Amino acid sequence: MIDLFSSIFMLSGIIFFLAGSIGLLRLPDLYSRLHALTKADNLGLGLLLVGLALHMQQPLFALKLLLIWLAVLAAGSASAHLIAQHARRQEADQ
Amino acid sequence: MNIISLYLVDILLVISLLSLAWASLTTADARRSVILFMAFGLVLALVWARLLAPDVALAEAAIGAGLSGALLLAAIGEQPGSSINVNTDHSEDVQDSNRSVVVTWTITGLCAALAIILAWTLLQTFDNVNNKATAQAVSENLTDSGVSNPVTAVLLNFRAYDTLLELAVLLSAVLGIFSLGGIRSPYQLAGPVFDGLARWLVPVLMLTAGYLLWVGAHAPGGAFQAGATLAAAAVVLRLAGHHNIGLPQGKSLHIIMTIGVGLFLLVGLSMLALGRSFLDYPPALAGTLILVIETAAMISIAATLVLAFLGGRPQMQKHKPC
Amino acid sequence: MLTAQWLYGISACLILALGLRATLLHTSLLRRIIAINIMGTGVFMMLVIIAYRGPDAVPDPVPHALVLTGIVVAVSATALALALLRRLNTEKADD
Amino acid sequence: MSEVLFVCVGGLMLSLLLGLVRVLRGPEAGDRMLAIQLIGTTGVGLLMLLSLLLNMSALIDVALILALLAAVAAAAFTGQQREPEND
Repeated sequence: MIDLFSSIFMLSGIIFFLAGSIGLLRLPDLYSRLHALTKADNLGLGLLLVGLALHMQQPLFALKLLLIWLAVLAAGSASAHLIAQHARRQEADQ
Repeated sequence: MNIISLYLVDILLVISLLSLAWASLTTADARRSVILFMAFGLVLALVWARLLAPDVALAEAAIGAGLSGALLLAAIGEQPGSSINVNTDHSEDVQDSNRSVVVTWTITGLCAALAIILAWTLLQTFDNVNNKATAQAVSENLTDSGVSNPVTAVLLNFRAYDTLLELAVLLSAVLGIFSLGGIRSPYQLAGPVFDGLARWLVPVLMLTAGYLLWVGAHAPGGAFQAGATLAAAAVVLRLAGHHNIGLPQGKSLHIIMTIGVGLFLLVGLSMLALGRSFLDYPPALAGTLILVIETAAMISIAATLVLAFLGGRPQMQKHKPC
Repeated sequence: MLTAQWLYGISACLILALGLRATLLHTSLLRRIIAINIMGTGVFMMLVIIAYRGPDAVPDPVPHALVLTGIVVAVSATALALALLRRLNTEKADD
Repeated sequence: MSEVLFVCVGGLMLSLLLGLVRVLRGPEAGDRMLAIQLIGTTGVGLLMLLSLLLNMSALIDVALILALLAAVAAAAFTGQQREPEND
């Protein structure tokens, strides 16, 4: 039962990951790519980690996974904002 | 099933690594080369993890994917003519601009020959069965080393000379940097988003450094990884436009620069005074001594990396930090 | 011989050779510093793959310790080289 | 169960490869940096899976460092130096 749930979580996480990557590759400009990427891969990682956490024997490891996800989430959104800001500044300079 | 998925990982990692190395080395633009080098470092950390070298992977993730990139980007920001538009500065970077085709191809040929000879020698090494002696020696003596992580045991006990001299190398690098010029100009004060990022990232990096230092005794981690992570915290503060990034001034700065080598040497010499040989710790005390030395080493390594990012000796503060 | 050994071993040699070629061919000093870093990576990779014994075996810790030392020395050498480069640029600008 | 892990590893490697194409193609520095963020996140996921497959819990720590330092890299990329004051 746990195996089934964890598999569903992990596989749907991978689908989000791939959606984000394909968006990064196919969308026409930086801002729309950013849009696709930040949502998809953070959610994808979250789902993947939930799936993996169901397998962890020690609760400490599961806690660590949660911590890492929070770090990726906060860092990812801030980085994306900074990169967009940087791109805007470059455009303004030209 | 595991083996097949590992083959897939291996092949794709190698393709990524080689194409990033090639792109970073051959692109015309210097800034682009640095960004590709950062991606290279990131993939490299995955390669070390795949090759069962988590200690190395930790160091690569901290240094290769983060700090080296920050150092190189800071250097790019200062290149002459780069302040207006970084992308127009192609003329200096085109690699073959004033070299003849003959020279280029001779060098390429020689490098290819070197690669073939090296690969041939390396593949011979793998077939040699007698190269397990060092691994055996480590695992036999591990219980006397004071730690249970074999890499830490090698670094701080069995081959402590190496680490002592490495800390000396770091110190001389800082002294060299001090003698070459002043500190880089500071960064613009961060906007609200960057400020918010720094507010949580800096304490988390510092906590992680402490964790890595502690865990290094029995699991991957240790002074190098912890020092690099601690340095990253200070680098973030600097990038966010702060003047006060936690480095002390004057005498105290000299102390934290030298404490790694100094304490290491002191411990080594006191072993000599106790009638043992240099850096030969008594097994009962080894764990404590290693932790003390590692803490000092972490502080010195972090100070070295931060000073390298600053690019020189920090000036005395004229006004109080706000 | 394990598949991983020749795969990573040959890549290590290739990375080293590519780095060396770029070190010799580039005229920009900054690019040479990056190239030397990539070259060093090839050496590290050789050491790590020599330590590797297969997916289920414990690798040799001694080369790992050497690589760890090497990474830290490489970054400090890079920092020193960048400081030299910076001084060189200011000297040029003053002329 | 190992089949699912295998599929996940394959999916993440594919995602990494797509990010790699964007890093190599650019065209702007921002695009490359964005792709580096993707490679970082994918790397975090991959390290988790490898820690299960290779039975090495230490790779979780590597993933943590990778996640934190990706933010440092983005900060270093966007940080702007002030003009020198007395030059």
